[in-house]
Amino acid sequence: MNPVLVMGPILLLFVVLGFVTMAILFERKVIGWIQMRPGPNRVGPWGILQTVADVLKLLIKEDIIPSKADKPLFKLAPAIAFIPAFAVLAVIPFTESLQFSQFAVGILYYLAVSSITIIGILMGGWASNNKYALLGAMRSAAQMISYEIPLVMSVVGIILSVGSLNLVEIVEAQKQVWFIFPQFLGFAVFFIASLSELNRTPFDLPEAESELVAGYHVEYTGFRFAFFMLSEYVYVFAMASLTTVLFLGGWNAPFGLTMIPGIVWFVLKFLLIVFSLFWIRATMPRVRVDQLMEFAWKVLLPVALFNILLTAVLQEVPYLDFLYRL
Amino acid sequence: MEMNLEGVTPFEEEELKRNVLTTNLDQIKAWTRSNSMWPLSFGLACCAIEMMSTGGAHYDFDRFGVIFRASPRQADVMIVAGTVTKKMAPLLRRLYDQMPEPKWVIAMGSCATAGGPYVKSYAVVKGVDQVVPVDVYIPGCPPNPAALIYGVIKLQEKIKYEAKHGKRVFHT
Amino acid sequence: MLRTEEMLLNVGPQHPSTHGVLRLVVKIDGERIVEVEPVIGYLHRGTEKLAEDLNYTQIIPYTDRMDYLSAMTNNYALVHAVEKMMGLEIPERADYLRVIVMELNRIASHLVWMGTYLLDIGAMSPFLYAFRDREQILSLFNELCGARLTYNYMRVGGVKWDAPPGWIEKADAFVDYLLPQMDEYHGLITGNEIFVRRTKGIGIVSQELAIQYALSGANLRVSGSDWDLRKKEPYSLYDRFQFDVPVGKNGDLYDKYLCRMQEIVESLKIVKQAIDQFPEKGTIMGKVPRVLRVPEGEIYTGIESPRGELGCHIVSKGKDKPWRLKFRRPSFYNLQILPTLLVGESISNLVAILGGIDIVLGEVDC
Amino acid sequence: MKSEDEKKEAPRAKARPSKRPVTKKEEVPLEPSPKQPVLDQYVTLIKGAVGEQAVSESHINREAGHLPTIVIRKEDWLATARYLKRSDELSFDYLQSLAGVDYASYFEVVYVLLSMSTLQKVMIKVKAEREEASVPSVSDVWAAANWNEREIFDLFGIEFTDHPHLKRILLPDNWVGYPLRKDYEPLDKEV
Repeated sequence: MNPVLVMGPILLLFVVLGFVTMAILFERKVIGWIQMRPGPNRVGPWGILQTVADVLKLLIKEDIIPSKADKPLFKLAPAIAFIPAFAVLAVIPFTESLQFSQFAVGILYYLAVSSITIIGILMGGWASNNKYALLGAMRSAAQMISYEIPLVMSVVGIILSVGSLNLVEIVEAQKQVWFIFPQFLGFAVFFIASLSELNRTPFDLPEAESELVAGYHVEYTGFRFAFFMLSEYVYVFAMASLTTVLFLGGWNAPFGLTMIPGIVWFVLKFLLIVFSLFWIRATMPRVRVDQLMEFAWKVLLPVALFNILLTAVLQEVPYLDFLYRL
Repeated sequence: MEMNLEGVTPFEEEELKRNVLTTNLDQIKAWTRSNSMWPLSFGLACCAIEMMSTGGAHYDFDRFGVIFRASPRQADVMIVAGTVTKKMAPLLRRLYDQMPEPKWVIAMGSCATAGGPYVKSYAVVKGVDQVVPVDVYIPGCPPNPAALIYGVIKLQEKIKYEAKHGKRVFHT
Repeated sequence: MLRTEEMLLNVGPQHPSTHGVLRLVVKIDGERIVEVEPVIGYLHRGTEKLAEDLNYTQIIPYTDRMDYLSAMTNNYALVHAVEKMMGLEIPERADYLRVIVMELNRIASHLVWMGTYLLDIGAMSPFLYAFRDREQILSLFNELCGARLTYNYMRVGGVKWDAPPGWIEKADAFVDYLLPQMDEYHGLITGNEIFVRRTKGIGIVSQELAIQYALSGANLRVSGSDWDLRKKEPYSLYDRFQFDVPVGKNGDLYDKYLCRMQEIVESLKIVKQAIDQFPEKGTIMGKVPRVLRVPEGEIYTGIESPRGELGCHIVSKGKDKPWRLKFRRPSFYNLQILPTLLVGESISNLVAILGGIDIVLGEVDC
Repeated sequence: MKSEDEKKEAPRAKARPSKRPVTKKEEVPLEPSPKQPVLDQYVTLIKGAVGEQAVSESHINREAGHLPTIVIRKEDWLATARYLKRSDELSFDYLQSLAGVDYASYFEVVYVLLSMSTLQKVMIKVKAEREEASVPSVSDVWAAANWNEREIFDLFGIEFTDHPHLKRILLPDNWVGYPLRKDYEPLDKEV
């Protein structure tokens, strides 16, 4: 077993954990900036150690397991919610050299593994034997399943034009033009569905503070709650990097500025997506459950299917086919 | 953490000196606990409005790492803001018991401290310390948001002081 | 058919969006509400019993703490009832100060409502903007009467503190600042597609139902009747100002939001006119006997508080302490209609409808 | 009609505490209030609709802006209430306020009714004796009365017969005693 194979994932784990602490702080700072208030700035220099303090405090907190809770499930739920969030990163190519696996079915793997989290959330909601948690779990199950389909459909347009499921080939295909332009409909549906996958506003119904107190993690304290928060932000990392890879052309430099290395471009695009996620959270109100379902099935799905049809048709049109047959 | 240093044999003295690191560990624990205080949003009366405006843009509680959590399971400190009536007292006690262990209570306003203007009323518990052990009392009716922030900072100092000296600050 | 059981959910006294300690025992079938039974009294402090052995000036601080979002209108309700019973004359300057201060308090109360209502629907930022503007009103009050929330400002026969020099100009500057600010709020919220879908056509109150439940304030005006005590039974100086009363057409939550935002604009107009007509000189306290002996008798007067008609019913036996003092609290009446509004709604609508009624628990439980 | 009101006017004046005989003299030439004919019209209408004995007393409340006040007998208060609401020239459909008062020797429940169409106001009083006081509930006439009656029951102990859900509303259910009564002894005297 050569060391790279072993050290790589561990290094990635620390990069992701580092990102998560900075992301939580970055989110509170961005929301604070939008709401005209400074955000955490007392703990470390400019508040950098704030999330470290938060996570450390959660780790040394008393770990309460409700007596009537279903103990094995209660303990298992955070793990099942977190593991797929991290397993999904195996398939994301950061640059030509920096990638972990050349999966032929990259996207399919990503979408399949990411839907295991629903089981974790359902277990968490059911096991904590709390009415609010149960409601939150039911809502999140319905929401994630019904947004999985538009998420997958919106990506089919890209697969059609690239002809392969491998993420590395998809990025290679975006040398001249990124997929965000020809596949703009697909990008819109993908972005909205990814918002709902991450349970973020305006679709943050499972843990709607104002309605369900704290949604499915009502009964979780200490490090178990930290696990749920961790998995939420690792998903932000994973979803933002997937969006960058699929629609913003991974490490390809825009307008041919190739002297700056690919990783810098990847990080810039990645941060742009992360910022827009936080920005939407600070401004949008929450959608009601039935509106959420209706929106998924009656709006997103048809648009995604139309996008596939459009891509298939435009591939045949002589002038436009260089855009759609990469 | 009660460390009475009288009945310590010289051999244990050596022992204590070597694990100086543990005392800093306490200080690190105290540093984390005091810098990320998640209060349970427990607004009862007029003090709750002042607590909300402390969370607002002008006074911004978020600078101190204070996020209002709705569920008692994830809260460390309970800010009792308002008049505690006899009908509310058992519920307040149950919420206090649901909070995980290193927990503190801030009695905000004179109603929570000792009944305030309603001390003669038949339906009010005169002071929340008859129901839960209180760490910091904030006078005022309602206390200015700056007073609330001062109270939270006082609690932070109390946590750090307790960690550094091992002696518990006066606490019935 | 699959046998489904109803679940009893306690939207407990400690809940982020019950605006205080209100407990709703909700019987739900899935997400649909079957039946709601509000349990109140968690903040009942027995003010009316305390008032029976306090003289009138001592009761005024207790009225601040009843509806702590608009303490000025509470002070005025009590003071107005006593003055009407004793037939006192209020000096011009005091009356103008009272109107300015009451209308500013109405604006502050509506801003708090708008902030927390948007928070219930899920948008975090408008709450911060509303509290930023409200801070300016609070600093005005802080300068005038030394307190941010519980002012204890009005006395029987006048007001306690005169406006410090420069205070009127500051109030004027605030009015000029807030008027264009309202367009920013409309830009931020009114056009928001999700907000409109969450509030339009939900929690509809018909005019007949509103009168049947004796609702008052924006809850009544939203269903079509223009009942505003400042117009229908003008008290203080309200007959000298031109302002109109926003009336809603179809009584849903969106109309309640628009009505209250328009009420802020109307209050700004009143404050503007009151500042223009503000008398330069004049005492702030009428001729009032040292010991207030209210003549024997009974009186009920209602005034327009931000939540509705706030009435004060005094029974006096000629002594300086009231024999019986009862407050007609608008939130108590407005909350009564909640169970009928919520049947068949979902949990998210429960939060929106409860927020739309705009209740303050200190006033409900008195 | 006139003399009957004079007789009524006189006893009320005498009820005033005699320690201020001086003021009583100038008060006699009290000019009749503008609302006197309105009060008479209400009294005759109620007597016609419900019965001669329904109205036990009626006067003008001068301090409250000449508010016509009528005291109705407890037994036929429910019929009067229905009449007040449903008759078209009276149509008092808005229950503005409902208050309980403890006069040490008897209880009194005071209703302030308002008509949205004619903008007229009237104050109705219903007396109830001290021990096991009971007043017919009007919660099916005005829905607003439901909680108010529960509050009066909670704080005064006045039973409201056939009220749909008469239970304590403000105080905890296991509370003993009715706090707003004049002779109420709190369990913990300023503990």
